[in-house]
Amino acid sequence: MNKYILRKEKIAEALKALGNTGVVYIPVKNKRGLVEYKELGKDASASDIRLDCKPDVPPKGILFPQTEVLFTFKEMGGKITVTPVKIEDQEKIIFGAKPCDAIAITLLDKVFCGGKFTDSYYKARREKVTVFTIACDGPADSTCFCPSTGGSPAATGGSDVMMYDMGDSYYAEGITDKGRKILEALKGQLGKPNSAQEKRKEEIIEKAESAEGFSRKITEESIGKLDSSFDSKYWDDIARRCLSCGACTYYCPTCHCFDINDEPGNKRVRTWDSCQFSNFTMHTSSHNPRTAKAQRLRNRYYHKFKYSKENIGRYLCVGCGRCIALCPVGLDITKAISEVK
Amino acid sequence: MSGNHAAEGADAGLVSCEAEPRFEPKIVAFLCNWCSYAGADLAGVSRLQYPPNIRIIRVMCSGRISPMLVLRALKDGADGVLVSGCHPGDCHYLKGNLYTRRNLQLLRSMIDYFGIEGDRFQMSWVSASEGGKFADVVKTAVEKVRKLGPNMNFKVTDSQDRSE
Amino acid sequence: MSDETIRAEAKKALRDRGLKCVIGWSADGTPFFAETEEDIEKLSFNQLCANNLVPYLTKEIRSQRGKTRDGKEKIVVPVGIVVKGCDSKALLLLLNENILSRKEIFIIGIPCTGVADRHAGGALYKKCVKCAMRNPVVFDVLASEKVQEDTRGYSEIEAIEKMTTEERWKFWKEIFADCIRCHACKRSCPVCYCDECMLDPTDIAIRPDTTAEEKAHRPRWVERSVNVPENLLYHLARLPHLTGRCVDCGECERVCPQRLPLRLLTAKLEKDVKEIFNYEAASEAGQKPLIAMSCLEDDNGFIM
Amino acid sequence: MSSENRYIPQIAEITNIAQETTGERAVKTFRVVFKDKSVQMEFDDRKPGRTCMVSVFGKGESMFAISSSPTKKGFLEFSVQRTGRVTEMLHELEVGEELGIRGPYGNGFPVDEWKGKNIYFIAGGIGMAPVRSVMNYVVDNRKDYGELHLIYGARSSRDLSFKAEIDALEQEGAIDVRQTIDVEEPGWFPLDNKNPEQAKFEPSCRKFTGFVATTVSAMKCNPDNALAVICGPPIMIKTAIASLAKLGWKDEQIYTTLENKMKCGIGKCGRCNIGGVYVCVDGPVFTYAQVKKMLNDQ
Repeated sequence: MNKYILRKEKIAEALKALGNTGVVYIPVKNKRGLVEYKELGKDASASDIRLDCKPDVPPKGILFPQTEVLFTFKEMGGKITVTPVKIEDQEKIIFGAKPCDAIAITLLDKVFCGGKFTDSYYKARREKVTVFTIACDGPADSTCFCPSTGGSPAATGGSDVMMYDMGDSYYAEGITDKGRKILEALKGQLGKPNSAQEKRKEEIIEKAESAEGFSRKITEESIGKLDSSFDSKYWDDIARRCLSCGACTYYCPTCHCFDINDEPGNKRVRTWDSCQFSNFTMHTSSHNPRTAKAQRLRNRYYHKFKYSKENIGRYLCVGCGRCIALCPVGLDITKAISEVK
Repeated sequence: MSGNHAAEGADAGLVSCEAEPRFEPKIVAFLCNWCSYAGADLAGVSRLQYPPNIRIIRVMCSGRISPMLVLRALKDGADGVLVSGCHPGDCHYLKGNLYTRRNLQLLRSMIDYFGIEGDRFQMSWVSASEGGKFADVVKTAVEKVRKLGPNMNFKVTDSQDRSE
Repeated sequence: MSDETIRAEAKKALRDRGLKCVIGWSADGTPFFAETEEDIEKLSFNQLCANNLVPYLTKEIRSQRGKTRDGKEKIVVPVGIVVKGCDSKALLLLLNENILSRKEIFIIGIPCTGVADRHAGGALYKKCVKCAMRNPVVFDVLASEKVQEDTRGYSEIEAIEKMTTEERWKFWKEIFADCIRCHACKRSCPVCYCDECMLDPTDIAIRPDTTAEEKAHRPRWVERSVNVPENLLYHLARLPHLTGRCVDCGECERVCPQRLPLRLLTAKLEKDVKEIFNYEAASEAGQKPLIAMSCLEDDNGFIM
Repeated sequence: MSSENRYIPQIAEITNIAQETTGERAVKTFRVVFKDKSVQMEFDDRKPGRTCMVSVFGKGESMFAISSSPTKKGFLEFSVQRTGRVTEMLHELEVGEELGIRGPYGNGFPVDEWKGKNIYFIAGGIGMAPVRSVMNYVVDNRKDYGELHLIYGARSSRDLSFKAEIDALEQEGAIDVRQTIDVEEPGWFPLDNKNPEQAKFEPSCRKFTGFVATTVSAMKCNPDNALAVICGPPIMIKTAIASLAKLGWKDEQIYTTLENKMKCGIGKCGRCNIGGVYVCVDGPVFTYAQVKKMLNDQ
C-alpha cells in the first residue's frame, strides 16, 4: 500500500532527504520570469520551488543536454587515440514534473533506446533518473492540449511517483518499483491519506479523464487527414510567416534532433539542432531536399503526428503547447493540423 | 582580477629568469604592411628593445582587420590584441586606416561594456620611420595587459557550461 | 478607426498598383499576407501587432529579383506593407542601403501608441513606454493622425556602464549562460538580411559550382557548442554588423524565448555611435551608412 | 550489446591510396585496415553496398559506401570524391595515416534474392562506388547469376574511375561493359540524346557519347528475368529509370540508393528522413517501387 501524504510545509525537508540519494532538479522561476529546472542546492533553494504552473523549459536538457562532448581524440604522428568521455552516472531526481513532460521522457526513451541501435549516452543518464510528477487540475494554461495526444492532466506515463494536489498537502503514490522504493525511504516525513483525501484523488483523476476545460484540441480525424494533404498549398500559406528560428524545437520536450561536429580542443561535440534551420538537410552538392520553409514546417508537424505513429506507434507530441506559446509569429500546431485540407 | 596571477598564469608561458615569475601575456599584433610592419622592422634593425610578448601578423592594411578577427583572437586565448596601421592620411590605400578607426573604435567600448577589460584591445598609428614609437607602443601595450592578468572571460569553466 | 483606413488604402493600392500582396497583421496579431481583396478584410492593427514585418518584405522583394532565362532583369511586382514607427525606420535603413527600392514598395504607415509584450501577458512592451519613433518616417499614406513622441533615454545603459568591470562581466556572463542559440533574434532582425551568416557555422550558401576549397576553408567563426564563450562571441560579433544600422525596433528582445535583455546591447551601440560619430541610424532618407564612410576628422580616441 | 557506445569510431590505417581521377572533383580510393582485427572480421561478413561513417578527426564525419566487395577480406575500400570539408581533408591524408570508421550501416543490396537473374549495373560518376562493391561480389559468385551488364557514365573520359579493374573484367568476359561520357570525344560513338532508340552501332562498340539514360535506351536492356542497380546523381537516376520504364521494366526490378545528409548514421538525429523513412537505417538501398510510395520530399 504505497500511498502517502506529503504536507506542503514539509516539502523542503523531503527535498533535503531526496538530496542524499542524488541530485534533485526542481522547477524555479529564474531572474527573467522563466520557470525552468535548476539543481537544488547549487542554483536553487527549496523555498523558491514553483509547483503551481507548467515550467516554461522542459526537463529534456537534464537527459539530453544541449551541448555534450562525445569523445576527445589526440593525433601523434598520424596515429590517433580516441578517449570516450566517461558517461556520468549520478542519480538524478526530477521533482515537480508535469504529466506531459513525464510522458515526453518515455517518448525520448523510445527514440534513443528503441530500434536497432541504442544511444548509450542517453541510456546511461536515463537509468539514473527518477521522476516525481504532479498532476494538473485541468489545462495548465491556454496552450495545453494533452488529451488530444493520448495524455491527460493526471496521466502517469513516465512517472515514478505521482502526486495529486490536496490543497494543504500532496497525495503521493508510487507508480514504479523505483518510485515505491524511494517513497518508502521517505516514510519519516510522510503521513497516511484519510478517506477524504482518497476521494479527492479519485475526483482529480476522474476530472482528468473527462478532459474538461480543454478548448484547444486536435481530433483523430484531422490527424488522419494528414495522409492526403501532404501537397496542400495550406503549408505554403502558413509557413510564409515562419522565421526559421529554432525556438519551437528547442523548447519541445520530445524534439530530439542533433548535430555532431568536431570542434577546437580535439573534441567531437553533439549539440541540439532544429529541422527548421534552412541548412538542416543541405547536401555538400548544394541539393537541399527541404529547402523551402513550408517543407520544413510540414516535416515537423508530420514527424510529430504521422511519421512517429508509423515508426514507434505513438505520437511524438505530448500536447504541452510550448511551441504555440513561444513562436514569435504565432504558428499553432493544433490550428494547422485541424485546418489543413 | 588584479591579484598576482603567477600561479594561474602557469600555462601562459612563464619567463623564470627573474626571482619571482610574473605573468607574460600573449598579445596578437596585426601590423599593416606598409607602415607599422616597416616600423617594427626599423625597431629591430636599430636594436631597440621591446617585450617579446607580441605575435606579429602582417596584413596588407589595417582596414583588413574585421572586428571578428579581434574577437576570435581573444576567444582563442590571446590576452590582448594590438592593431597598428599608418597615420590617418598616410594610408597606402588612402582610406584603409580611416575605416579601421571607425570600425574598431566601437569594438573597444563594446568589449569594455561586456566586462572584458577594454585595455585588452589596443590600436596605434606607427609610420615606417617611427621605430622608437613602435617599441614604446609595444611596451605600454604589454604592461597594460600584464596588469590585467590572463584573459579568463572566454574560458569554459564547468559552472558556466550548460553541457553539465 | 485606423483599420478601415488600412483596408481601404490597401484595397486601392492592390488594384491601382497591382501589388503582389499587402503584408500586415491579422486581428490576433500574427503576420498576414493579404493577396486578394477579401484577404484585405482580415487586415487590422491593435496592440498585439508587435512583429516587425520588414524581414518578410525583404524576402518577398528579393525572391523576385534575378535574371530571366534570356539575361534580362526580372520585373519586380511591388509589395505593400503596413508599418509602425519603428518598423518604418528599419525600412528607411534598407532603402538607404539600396537593398529595397522605393518604387517597389507601397507603405501604409500607422502612428503607434505601443504594442504588447507577449511575455508580460499583454502589458505594454518596455520599449514602447518611452518611444521616440512612434510616427512612421517613410510612408505613402498614413492610417491615422500622428501622435506625440517621447525623447530617447539611455538610463539602463548608463547604469551598466557605472558598474565595475567584474560586476559587468558577472552581469553578462549570467545572461549568456542562458542563451540557447535558437537564432530567433537574428531571424527576426530587419537589418539582418545576409544570405550567409558568419555567426551560424551551418549557414553556408552552397551553389552547384562552389568548389571544395570554398566549402572546406570557410572559417567557422562561432562553433555550434552552446556555452558562455561561444554565446558571448555570437552576440559580441553580431554587434559590429549592426553598427549604425540598428534602429532599436526591439524585435530581438521581444522574440527571445529566454527573455534575454538584448536591447541593452543594441542600445549601447546606438549610444556610442551617437556620442562618437554623432550619427543616428535611418535619421533621414539617402543617409550614407556609417561604416562605409571614412572621415579624416574622426578623433583618435584611445588610439596611441 | 546495447550499451556499446555507437559514436566511437574504430581506428583504421590507410594502407593504399589509388588516384582514380584528377582535377577539381578528383576521386581517390582509400584502402584501410582496422587496427583491431576482430573488428575487421565483423565487417567482412557484410552485404555489399553497406555504408560507413568515415571520421577525419578535426574536420568531421561523412557517410560513404564501402566500394570494395565483401568477398575481398581483411580490408575496406572507400572511393571518395573531393567535394567538401571532410573529403578535402581526406584527400590530403597519406598512406600510413589513420582515420576513424563507424558502421557498417544501411541495408546493402539484397544479393541473395537476385540469384539466377540477369543484372544491369547502371552507374553515373561517383555512383560507381556502391555499384563496384555489388558488381565485384556478383562477379566473385558468377555461377549464381545470369548475364551481367555494366553501363557506366561520367562527364568526360578523364572522370571514369576504376579503369584498370573494369577493363580486366571486360577482358575476362565476366561483364558486358559499356561506357559513356557527356562531352563528345574522338573514338566515342556519339548517340543522339533526343531519340536514342534509332542509334545504329556494332554490338561490339563499347564507348559512347551521351547521357547514361540515352545509353540505357540505346542498349535496349531486356527486362525479362532481370533487375537493374542504378546509382548516381538524382537527375541521372530519374532519367535512367524513365528509359527503363519505356523498355517495359517494372518498378520492383529497379534498385537504387538514395543519398541524404547524415550525421549519426543510426536513425537518431532526425535528418535523413524522406517522409517517415530514415535513409541511414531503412536504406540507402530501395526499390523504385518503395521510392515512388515515399512522400516526395526530394
